[in-house]
Amino acid sequence: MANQATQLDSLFRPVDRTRLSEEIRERPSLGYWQEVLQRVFRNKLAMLGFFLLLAVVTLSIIGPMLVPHSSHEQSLTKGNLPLSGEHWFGTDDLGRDMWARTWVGGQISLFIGVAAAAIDLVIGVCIGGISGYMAGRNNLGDRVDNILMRLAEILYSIPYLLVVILLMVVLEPGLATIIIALSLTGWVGMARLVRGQIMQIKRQEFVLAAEKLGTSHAKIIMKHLLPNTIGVIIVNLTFTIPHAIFAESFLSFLGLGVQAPTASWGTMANDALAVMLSGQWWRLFFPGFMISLTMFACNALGDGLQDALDPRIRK
Amino acid sequence: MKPLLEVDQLRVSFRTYGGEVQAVRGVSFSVKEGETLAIVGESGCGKSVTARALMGMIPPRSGQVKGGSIRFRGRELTGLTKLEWQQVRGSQIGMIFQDPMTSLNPTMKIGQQIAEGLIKHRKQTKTEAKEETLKLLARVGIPEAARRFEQYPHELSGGMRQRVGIAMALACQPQLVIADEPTTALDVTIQAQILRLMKELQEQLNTSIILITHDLGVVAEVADHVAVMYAGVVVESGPVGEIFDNPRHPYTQGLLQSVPRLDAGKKERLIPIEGTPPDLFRPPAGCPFVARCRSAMEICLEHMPQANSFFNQHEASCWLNDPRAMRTEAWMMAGRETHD
Amino acid sequence: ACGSNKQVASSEQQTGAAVKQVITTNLRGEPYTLDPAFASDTTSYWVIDHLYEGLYRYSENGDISEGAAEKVDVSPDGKTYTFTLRPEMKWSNGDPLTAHDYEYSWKRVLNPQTAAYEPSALYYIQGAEAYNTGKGSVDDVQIKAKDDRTLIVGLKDPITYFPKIMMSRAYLPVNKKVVDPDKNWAAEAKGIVTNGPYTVESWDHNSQLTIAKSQSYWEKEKVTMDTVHFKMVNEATTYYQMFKTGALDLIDSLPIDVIEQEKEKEEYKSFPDYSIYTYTFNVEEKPFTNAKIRQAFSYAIDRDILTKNVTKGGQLPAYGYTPFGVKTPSGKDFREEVAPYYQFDPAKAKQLLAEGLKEEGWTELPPITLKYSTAENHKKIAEALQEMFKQCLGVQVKLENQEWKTYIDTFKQKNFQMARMGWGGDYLDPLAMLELYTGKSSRNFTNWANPKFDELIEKAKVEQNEEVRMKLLHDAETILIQDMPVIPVYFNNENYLNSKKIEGIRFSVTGTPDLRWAKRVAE
Amino acid sequence: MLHYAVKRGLLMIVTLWIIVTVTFVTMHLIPGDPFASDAKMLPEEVVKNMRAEYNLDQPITVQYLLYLKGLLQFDLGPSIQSKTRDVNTLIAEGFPASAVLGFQSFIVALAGGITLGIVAALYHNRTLDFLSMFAAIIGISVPSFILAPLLIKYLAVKWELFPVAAWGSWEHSILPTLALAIGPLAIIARFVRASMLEVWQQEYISTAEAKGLGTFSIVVRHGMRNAILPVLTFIGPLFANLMTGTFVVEKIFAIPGLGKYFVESIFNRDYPVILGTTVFYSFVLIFTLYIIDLLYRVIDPRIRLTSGGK
Amino acid sequence: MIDNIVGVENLAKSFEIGGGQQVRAVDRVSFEIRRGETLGIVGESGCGKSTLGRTIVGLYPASAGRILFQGKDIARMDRRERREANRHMQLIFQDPQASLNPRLRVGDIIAEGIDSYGLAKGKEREERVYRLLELVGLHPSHAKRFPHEFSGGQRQRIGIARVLAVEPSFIVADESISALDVSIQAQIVNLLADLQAERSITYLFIAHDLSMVKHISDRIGVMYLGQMMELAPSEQLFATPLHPYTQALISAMPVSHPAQRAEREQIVLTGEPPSPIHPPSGCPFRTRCPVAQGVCAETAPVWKEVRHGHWIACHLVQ
Ligand SMILES: Nc1ncnc2c1ncn2[C@@H]1O[C@H](COP(=O)(O)OP(=O)(O)OP(=O)(O)O)[C@@H](O)[C@H]1O
Ligand SMILES: Nc1ncnc2c1ncn2[C@@H]1O[C@H](COP(=O)(O)OP(=O)(O)OP(=O)(O)O)[C@@H](O)[C@H]1O
Ligand SMILES: [Mg+2]
Ligand SMILES: [Mg+2]
Repeated sequence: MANQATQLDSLFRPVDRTRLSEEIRERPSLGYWQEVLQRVFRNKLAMLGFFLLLAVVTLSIIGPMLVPHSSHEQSLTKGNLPLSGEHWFGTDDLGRDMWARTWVGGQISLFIGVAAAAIDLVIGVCIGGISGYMAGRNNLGDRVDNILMRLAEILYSIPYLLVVILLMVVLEPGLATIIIALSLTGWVGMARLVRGQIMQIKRQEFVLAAEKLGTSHAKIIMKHLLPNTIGVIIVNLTFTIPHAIFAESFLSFLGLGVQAPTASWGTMANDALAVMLSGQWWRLFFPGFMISLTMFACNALGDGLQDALDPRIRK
Repeated sequence: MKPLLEVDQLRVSFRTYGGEVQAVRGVSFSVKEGETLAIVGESGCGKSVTARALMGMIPPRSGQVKGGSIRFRGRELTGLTKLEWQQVRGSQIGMIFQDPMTSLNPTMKIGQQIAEGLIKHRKQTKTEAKEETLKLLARVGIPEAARRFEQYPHELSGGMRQRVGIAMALACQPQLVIADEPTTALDVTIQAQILRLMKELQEQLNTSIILITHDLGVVAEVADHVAVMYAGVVVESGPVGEIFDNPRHPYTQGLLQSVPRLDAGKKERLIPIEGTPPDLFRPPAGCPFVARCRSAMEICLEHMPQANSFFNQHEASCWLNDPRAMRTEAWMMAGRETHD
Repeated sequence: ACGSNKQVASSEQQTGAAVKQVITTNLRGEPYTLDPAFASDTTSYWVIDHLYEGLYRYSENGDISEGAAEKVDVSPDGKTYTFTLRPEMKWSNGDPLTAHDYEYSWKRVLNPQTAAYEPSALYYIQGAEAYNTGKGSVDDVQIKAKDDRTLIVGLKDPITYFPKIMMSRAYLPVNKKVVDPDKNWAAEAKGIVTNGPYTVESWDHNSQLTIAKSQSYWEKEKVTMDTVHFKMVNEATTYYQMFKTGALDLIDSLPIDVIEQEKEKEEYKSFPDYSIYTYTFNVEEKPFTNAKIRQAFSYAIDRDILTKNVTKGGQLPAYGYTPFGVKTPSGKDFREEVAPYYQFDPAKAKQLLAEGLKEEGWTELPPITLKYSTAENHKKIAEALQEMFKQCLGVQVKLENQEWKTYIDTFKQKNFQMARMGWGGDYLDPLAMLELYTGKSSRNFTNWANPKFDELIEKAKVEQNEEVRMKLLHDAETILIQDMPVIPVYFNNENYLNSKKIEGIRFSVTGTPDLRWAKRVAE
Repeated sequence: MLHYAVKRGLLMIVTLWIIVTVTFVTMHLIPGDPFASDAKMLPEEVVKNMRAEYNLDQPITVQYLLYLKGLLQFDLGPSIQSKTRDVNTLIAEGFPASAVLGFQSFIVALAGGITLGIVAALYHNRTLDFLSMFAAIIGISVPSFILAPLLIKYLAVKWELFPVAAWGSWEHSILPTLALAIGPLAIIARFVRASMLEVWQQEYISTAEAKGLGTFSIVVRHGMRNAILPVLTFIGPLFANLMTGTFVVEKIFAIPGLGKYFVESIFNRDYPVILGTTVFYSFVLIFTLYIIDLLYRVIDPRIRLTSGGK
Repeated sequence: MIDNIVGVENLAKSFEIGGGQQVRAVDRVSFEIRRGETLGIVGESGCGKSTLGRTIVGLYPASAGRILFQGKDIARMDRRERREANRHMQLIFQDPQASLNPRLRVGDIIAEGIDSYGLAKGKEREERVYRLLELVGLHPSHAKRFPHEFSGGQRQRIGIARVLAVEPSFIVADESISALDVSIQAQIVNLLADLQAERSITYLFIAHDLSMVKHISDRIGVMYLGQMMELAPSEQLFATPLHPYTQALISAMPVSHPAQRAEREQIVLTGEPPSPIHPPSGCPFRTRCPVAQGVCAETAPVWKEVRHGHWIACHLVQ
């Protein structure tokens, strides 16, 4: 005891100041994206989503090559066969191999999903961003906002089917046409949402600060407003993707999109509806399951990304 | 006089992505009946967490009361069930929040917000509660109570809102009111009104108050007792006069020095406490203030100082109060000279 | 037929009178109108057929027999028909029903102001076409009610199959007193006045239509079914399941996927209807300018497998153009009088294709697009054909579909190489099917014209001897098949599920199921 | 306020007019003829007679003006398909069923979505949260055209809990209500969860807690209203869509609603019905958006100050 | 002449709020600020201090009145001149948290003004950022971090560095220290004072902490409900406050030592500040003024200089 006290005695001397000048929080400084990635990698759910998505994408590409049947090849006498070693996912009513068709269909559906997301991002986010930013700025801004929102309302109101049929007459069927059809109104929901968010964020002081420092409108939108709406954008994208996948099946059915015999998950599910009566569940299950799986993966990844992209949630 | 509330070695931590935050690391103090205890300290030092712990409002999953005890009128509060806590909150311990803007529900009439507690704890009917609420509103100095009852928070000025907050906290006449920075968001003139109101009500109802603040002026104005917190611990506590006249901890001293004095000469440089408080993720082993302390010693780095008692319940936790530190003072003077 | 009638009667006695004679069936949609002049869809037809009665009608065994007419006299030149109506017939509102009503109704259809749906069905009558197209006067139309019970009709040409034509709904009567004052008389249940076995009891638009036995029908004793509920359920899977749960007693147009499992059951009924499913060529579009190439495509289709494994609904492979269902004087079906014109023959298909290419001097086929209108089954068939063409001929055909109205437009403008189309006979005669392909036919969109074919058809139209007429039609069909401007794929049929609790529904080739003689034998 | 209401009202009319015009033009641009029906090709003269009956032989500008004139008198014109009934009647007949169904599913979606979202938020990052959000993802990724037959197959045919289809008693409306509601329910659940998580951080929730209220009353009295606010933007179009009927569900369940007219009129080229249903829908939509605007002020009593100024 | 860097004349700013109503946030305010001095503005919350500051620097367009920069009316300037004037007049915000974009790195935040005014590029830009960081007491390595990684005081330093990047000559500090801890406030105040000394920057210092305002300001203006009530050199204002509102304000300041509690005589104002949407007639303060008289409700007092450099708007002071 006494010994310890004397030990302490020696410590009663001014501290060596260099020992105090330790940085408050020293951490290795990574690049922004490096760091985002690192954070995504650490999020288990996000990684699950990522790997599921990767698996679906990979299988969509190499899946059809793993079996001797092509996705087109019919065998009318071997229709509606259940799963077997020969046909891993069974066959459809025209005797085509469901495995091959599922993955070939995946190529289309995934492409559509990505395209729809891109449309949402490019058109929806831009229009929503401009509209939200301009609203209440001045008379001109109010007018711009008003026009854009009225435009959205109008597009929302004109019967979509009518427009689609018109497109069908004007354009050749194909993926490009589908994308145009999706672009027409696909962005409206996103635009409205982004607009609402921007209206909120633009009242924050950092926007005023940027303005005061002479930053241009475009830069304020791009650098200050949009990055801070990333959360809702991601959430909304996860609604857009399945919606687009099913919209594609509808448009293709009408003759606007990919032509038979090429299928997509949406068209396969659509074609297979009646199996609920006849019991060939595999025809509905596989395309339906893939859509849900992709959705799940997107959501999981989206939630993870949302966290990762936000530098505040780190700790 | 027996203390109304005794807090002993209270420790609270939070689990976060980055690890555990030890927000409160062993806080002890007591409050007597009818007394005002002021808790002062820098932002993030754990004042609000302490207050929440007293209300049993530490978020159940991320936060945890790690140890210590809270005795209220002799009853141990730590370890109460959720339902038992609900009985304590509002009826025995009330709370006033810092920001009257955000602490009132923007979509609910203020009258209802006050009456809610009455209905819950006093089992009053709606009409009874309304009557009582009107009285309360009048009592906290809100004119035209009947009209105000129907209004929403945004229709009231900041001072009014804080009065509503006070009315809410006092509704069930709790013996203890915790006020977490009740006037920080208010103007001086309104602050003066609110502080006066609190004092009046305290005298009438003989309530004890824990007043959390970082404004030394407020402390000087109303506190009977003061506890100075730093990085999750109480570094000094004592009667208000003692703290102002004989601060025994360099942090308290620094705080008192860093506010400009009205009588000081023009444009005299202020004396700030340089640096920032430590990271509570990795709280220092020794004195938390060491990095900012002008008189830091080697021992401060490694050993947490014990509380030393002084005259009249005045306590401070600083190695400088150890007799052995006297020599060091001299060295330091010498060292500083060589530096300059 | 008589015997079976008795059996039904006795089974009624067994179950007791307690069984209420009600049947619930499905219309698949709202009948757009119950005014026969405007009816254009099978939905409306089905109801209308139970509400109105023409001078002729289908009897219980499916033959055409006298309906409102008691007696029909045809002049020796075959051009004048004199109808004598049954005595004391009444409209459902009690008004007497006379020959004047028929005159009025037919002329109403012909009146251009009426804008009726199918006045062309009356064009066989002298002066009708001129009046309808605004070139003639109503007075020149040879429809005359001589008295209350006598109607005299003068035809343009002496056609022996005029009774078949008269089965068109354009020949059904409406009540002048009801129709004249209110343009929308047929819009609601209460306004509709009928002369047939049923009257409209209630009409819940888009939901349910109920018809009840008419008390003023001349043959009401023989009508056994008292009440018919028509539900309006459009979705095949839905009405199928309603049938399964007993909510419906009779459904038609089964979902394709369930036919397999229903086929063997007692409830399943399948009847051909007088129509054909085709792929039509535009013979002016390469490569189908060449008959051999057209034939090659036909030979490449395995119709047996297609009907068995793809369409599945009991459709009959078409090895000729006119469908089954026309009885000829020989007693055989017109279709069965001749051997199949062709069969599935991949080797021949390849050979023909090679020959065709050689004839044209081509080394390979230009790209081919096969068009079809948007629908599940059309798509399936198109896909199957595409694969067959690929397997047999090594030809990669592109598919393209269009929504129906757009498709019709495309088709009419002959903007296709090869396109799906279905044709039904307006009346139950090979002529109705074959006449389409004459050079001047407004419904011939193939660009194909063959004078010999046209000549045979013209002759067949006026030939009084039925045997000779049939021979002429066979010859015409042979030419059509040889030149092959159109590939017959299969003959359509209609599938029904008929609850075991209901007996005596009469299904026929052309008509809609006739419910008046149906009987419920169990609750 | 009145000024605002009037201005919005005028804007609404202009918007409607533009919608009518654009729809009118599009409609006439697409090929197809209302009178070209099943395999029968009617003779030209007959078609001409029919066209004259509906003014379709007039120049397009005249047709347009005639239509606008009718519109001003709230007359949407006759239907071409349904020979005996006009568009006003069709809408009057179809709307009640659609509205009943739409309203029911709207309530279900809202109540269910809010409950699910709140439960998920309260049990943030726990099993219940995970399960609810998993259910929501399924709900979002299974469209009604698959969901509806599934419901029929199991709830109606297999377990015989409800009738398969048709319209009539209240039982008939349960399955279609579910089929319509589940998708929006899932979306609302996700939105509400996000905003509830935000609201739960607010200090007024702590205030309520400090009053000693139980979790349930805190959620109901303090959490919910504030959590719904951000969902309102989504709710407007949703409400309009549901109220005016949805083709797929009405078709599958044989509901005598408006939804079928939207789609069938286009397939049939039934011009007046196309326009009529569009006008009706747009009106409902725009009106709903307008109401939502006002609703904002009811649910959120804070006056929204316009920023910037003049 | 030019030693007035900024001047306002009858400046007014109103906001349209819903329903055609107007908030007169700033109402006919006139004063000028001399080069190198610090003008403090105090007043109750909502009295228009921020609006005044923001209007002066051009964040809000003025509704009426003139703003002069170096003697020139900003409204009359051409585009280039105005942009230059805008650069010279900067603003430090109150909330260091809200005024920094959480998704940008500190380096980019500081460089924002440099970029938009094209003051430097590439390596030079980087250098400048480092120098600015050092100037405000941070380390160059901090440039790579995000705002949330810093404490409140450090964030405020970043905010100051960002403003200094465009080399302004006039800075409005809008409650720039209010959100900070007492011990940190002193650090920032010292920093501002050092910068003023080094770069002769002029401040408009808005705060509600009277002792801090007194400490830092050469002159102090007292606002109430959008109007300026009193403006005087700080010593003078505290020694002899003339306006009843100023007197109340000063007496409401908390004591600095518990022992003074008893000694002090407090004028506690009753009531709440009136709504700026419906300001009272005449003198805006009359509803709470302990000495208000009839005339106060009738006419608005004029803004007059009662002593050298001591301006006031009150009927009762001659
Ligand atoms: N829910 C929580 N989760 C994680 N950490 C928390 C939580 N609440 C508080 N903390 C941490 O606990 C520490 C103490 O916070 P507390 O709110 O008590 O500070 P304070 O003294 O009240 O500060 P201020 O003056 O800013 O209100 C801080 O470091 C804070 O980050
Ligand atoms: N963008 C705006 N739109 C409408 N009114 C506004 C706006 N900004 C400020 N106001 C109003 O103008 C008045 C003055 O506000 P201002 O923010 O200038 O006050 P302040 O003195 O800075 O208050 P504080 O001390 O709270 O910061 C207030 O009544 C406020 O409600
Ligand atoms: Mg706190
Ligand atoms: Mg302010």
